[in-house]
Amino acid sequence: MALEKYDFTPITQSIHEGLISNMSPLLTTIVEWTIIGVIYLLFVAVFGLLLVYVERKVCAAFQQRMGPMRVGPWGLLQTIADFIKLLMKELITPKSVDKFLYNLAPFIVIIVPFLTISVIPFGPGLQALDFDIGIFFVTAVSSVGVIGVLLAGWASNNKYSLIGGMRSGAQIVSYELSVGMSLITMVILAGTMQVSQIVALQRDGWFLFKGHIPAIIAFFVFVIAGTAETNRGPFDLAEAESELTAGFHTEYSGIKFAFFFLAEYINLFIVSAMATIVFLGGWMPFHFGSWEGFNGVMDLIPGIIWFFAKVFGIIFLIMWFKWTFPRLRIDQILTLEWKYLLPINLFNILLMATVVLLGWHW
Amino acid sequence: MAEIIEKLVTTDEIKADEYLVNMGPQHPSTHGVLRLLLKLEGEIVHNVDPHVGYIHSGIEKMTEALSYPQLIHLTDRMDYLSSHMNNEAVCLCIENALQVEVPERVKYIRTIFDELQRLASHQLWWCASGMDLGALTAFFYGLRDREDILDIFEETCGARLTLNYSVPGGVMFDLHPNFQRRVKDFIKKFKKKIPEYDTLLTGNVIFQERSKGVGILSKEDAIAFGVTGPTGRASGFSCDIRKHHPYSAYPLVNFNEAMGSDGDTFTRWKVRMDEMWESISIIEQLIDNIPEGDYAVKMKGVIKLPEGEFYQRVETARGEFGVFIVSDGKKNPYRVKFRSPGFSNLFAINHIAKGWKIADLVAIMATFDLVIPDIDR
Amino acid sequence: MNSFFQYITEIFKGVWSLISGMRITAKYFFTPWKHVTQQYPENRDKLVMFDRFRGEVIMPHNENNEHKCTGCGICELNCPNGSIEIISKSIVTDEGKKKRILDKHIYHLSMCTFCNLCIKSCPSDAIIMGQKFEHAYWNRTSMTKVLNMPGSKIMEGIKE
Amino acid sequence: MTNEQLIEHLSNAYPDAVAKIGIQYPEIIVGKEMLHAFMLKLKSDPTLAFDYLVCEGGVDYPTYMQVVYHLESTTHKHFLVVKCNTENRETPALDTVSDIWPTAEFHEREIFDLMGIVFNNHHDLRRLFLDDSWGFPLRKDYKDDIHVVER
Repeated sequence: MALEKYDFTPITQSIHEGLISNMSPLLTTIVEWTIIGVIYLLFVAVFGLLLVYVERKVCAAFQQRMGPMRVGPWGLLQTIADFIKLLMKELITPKSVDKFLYNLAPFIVIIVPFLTISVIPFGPGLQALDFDIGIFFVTAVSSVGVIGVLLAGWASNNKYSLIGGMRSGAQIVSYELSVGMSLITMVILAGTMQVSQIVALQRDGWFLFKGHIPAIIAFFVFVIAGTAETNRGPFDLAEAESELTAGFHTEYSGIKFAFFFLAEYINLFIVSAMATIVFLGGWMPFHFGSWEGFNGVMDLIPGIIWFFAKVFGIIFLIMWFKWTFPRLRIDQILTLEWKYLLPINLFNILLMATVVLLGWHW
Repeated sequence: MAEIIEKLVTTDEIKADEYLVNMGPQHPSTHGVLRLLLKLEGEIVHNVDPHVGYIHSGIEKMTEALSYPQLIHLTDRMDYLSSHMNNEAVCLCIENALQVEVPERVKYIRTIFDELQRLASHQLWWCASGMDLGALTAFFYGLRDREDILDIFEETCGARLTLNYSVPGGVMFDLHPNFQRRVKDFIKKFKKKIPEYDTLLTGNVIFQERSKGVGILSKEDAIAFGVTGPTGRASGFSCDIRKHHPYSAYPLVNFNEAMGSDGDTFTRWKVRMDEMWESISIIEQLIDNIPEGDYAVKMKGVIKLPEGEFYQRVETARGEFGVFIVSDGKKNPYRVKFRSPGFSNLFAINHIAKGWKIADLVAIMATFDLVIPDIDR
Repeated sequence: MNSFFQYITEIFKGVWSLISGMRITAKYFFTPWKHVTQQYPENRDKLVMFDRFRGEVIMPHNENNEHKCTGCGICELNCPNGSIEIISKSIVTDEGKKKRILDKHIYHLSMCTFCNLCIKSCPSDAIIMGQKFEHAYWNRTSMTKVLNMPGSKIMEGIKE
Repeated sequence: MTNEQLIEHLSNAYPDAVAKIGIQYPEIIVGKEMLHAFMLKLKSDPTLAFDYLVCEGGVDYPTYMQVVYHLESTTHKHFLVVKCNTENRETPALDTVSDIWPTAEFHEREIFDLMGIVFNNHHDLRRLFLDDSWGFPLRKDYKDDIHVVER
């Protein structure tokens, strides 16, 4: 099978064996954790900056602008320059904030993507944690972030921040439901919650096509709810710049602000990655029925490229939403969830269960 | 600030669930340095107290020391998005007082400029209120198309924003030879853009949810608060000065007064969108028929108005703009009072924003189309 | 049942309006060569202002370092902001007559509102609007300019 | 009603007031005692029905101050200029019309702010633009050595 060509398992395996032959198992584990931690740290930093750049360029293209053009060729170094600027900025702590919570909030917000990213398979053999409850873990952990947002809103001692934090709380608590339910729909189809197995099951066809109607409905619900959960437009009520200036992170500056900023983009990546894994076959190449030649060409492309191509596709879709639509109002956001998405979801689960029971899927 | 809060606490008393929020003077959606002291309960607005005067420039006082041609350029700086209408108001007032009949050509030029200015203003309104509602891309589309109008202005009168194009007795320069061609090109292009604007926002389900039925201003309230312009017309208050008290070339053209009846945010939006079509139709009627002739009548070197009081009303992009000149026969006016549309419109906000959410207040403000120097003067 | 259909059509109508909006933005996204922004300092060579553009007040001189200003002070009177000051001096001409001519035409760029009244009122068309618009200076004193060049004379044949 | 009929109607109803046809619009000067009742009548009388207060502005004359009201009727489309003089320039005071036309509330606050005319019974007469320590800049005797340069 051509897929095995790009399997990273032998590399990771050999590193593991090389380490364990030289030191005790405990030390090996610690060293491996450290390596993985450093890799993820670098990945989050670099990918976050890259996404900021991509977002700027994409939004510029939507608006018939050029976007950053000054720093580096086509402004490629712009985000790095911005990051350096943010690093050097003074960390302003306003008077009469709740100091402990104020400083804690950005860390909670930035920890969440690190937790979630661990279960994401970037390619064959490129997965740090492979739980049998991977999907459940993602839904559980990703809702911790809202605590950080709420803390930031509360501890800033600013009314705009407080309103932003509360809006975010109401919004994320509601949309967790839709995210979870659309994932459950797909879990019914897959029959497992282990992320690697879900990907493996899509070798001969992505779940979006396998599960046809209910899967497509679930996909759309997931993308909408995922956009809402990452606090991006048109659901960016928590920061709603024309209403609340900057919402929950109004009072943050320097690197603490950068944490919120980075977390937003990494969350965007995670939502897109989850959509990719569950609906679009993760790192699996696109196969079309029995066209052997076509499938063979597709197999030549490494899994990791497939994965990132799909992720960027969904990221582009979410950015497209943001740069087209006006913002909703808080009660309309909740109406959309409770009156439209939730009933559709419940109905969809039923539909999917029927489809799976009767074997109407491919 | 502390005193104001103290005063509010003692006079208006804040209930246990309420709190005060300063929206502005530096706030993205107040479009300038306007400060709204909001009394909120959760997200619900209970009271809006506008605090203005952050950019009060004392134009009315300054005019008392200037001669009549000189004071015109100050009116550019009031409602800078309808600067030509403001110029024209003062010029018409002076011409009426002196009983000067301006050439037909001037009337046509002024009317075309008025309508171009109105289009430019409504475009900026469209994009800025799109941004207020969170549709950031709309902002750039509006500004992109507005550039074409500003280029037309710049070619003919040398300035893009503060035109100072009308002078007593005519206009400052003759039309640029390219003017007609450019205007026609622009109209042709812009006619394709308005449907795009409509698709992007007016027809959008999120936008409609945000605006329909929000912030209703009844006709009676619109009249009582003196809310004019598209904002007032959306409430069914027929207040178009161009129609009721025509000036310049408006008696010669056919156009409908864009009217609404619901008085909600969506109607205010729709009325302005309709008004863009009306402006286009007015320009189309005039642009090919500009009569030849002088672009200004010769005025005396020093213009002195006869003793008395003169009032002139014009329709700017925001509503009724009035100039009230008290003259004592000298070369400087004794007193000039500007009745600016933004001033009257602003204070109706408290009346209609009560009970709505902050997000709705932003939408209401967006469709009121406030320009702060117009309020502060 | 009717309300159920309404609910469904509502959803589809809403989604359609969203999609048609997205089509507009996509149209511009996929035509990136139609960018409207310009790279300002780079396009300086190609940047042409309109000929009536009001950049600053200048006093054109001919090749013999002569200008048309008689120093009459009408522009000073007409300026609403006091941005023009005329300093004149009296000289004795060759025929032995006393004559007032322009010594310094001082222009405060920082006070100018570009209203064009001085140019319109000038009886000898001595001052015009220049095309320069890059008026950023490190020092406020650089914004006070003397418009007539040092050693310049009034052109022959300009009426007083 | 035409301007002539309007003037006739008003001068019959209010012989104290000075009504005439001005350069542009019919004008009427009313005494400050009858101002509020007169304005209420203008608004409520169905034949007059002046329901739209277009403009309200103050003028500082050497011996008195004047407030000028520009009124229009949206039903009958007639226009009227009402003027009311204060007794003196030192303690100028008039009755408010903000209970008749809500828009007057803010016009009167502006006039109070810039000219120092006090409006009796105005429920919220705060300064609008300037802070409390400022003088009244639109008065003719206003002196500001810092901000105003006289040439």
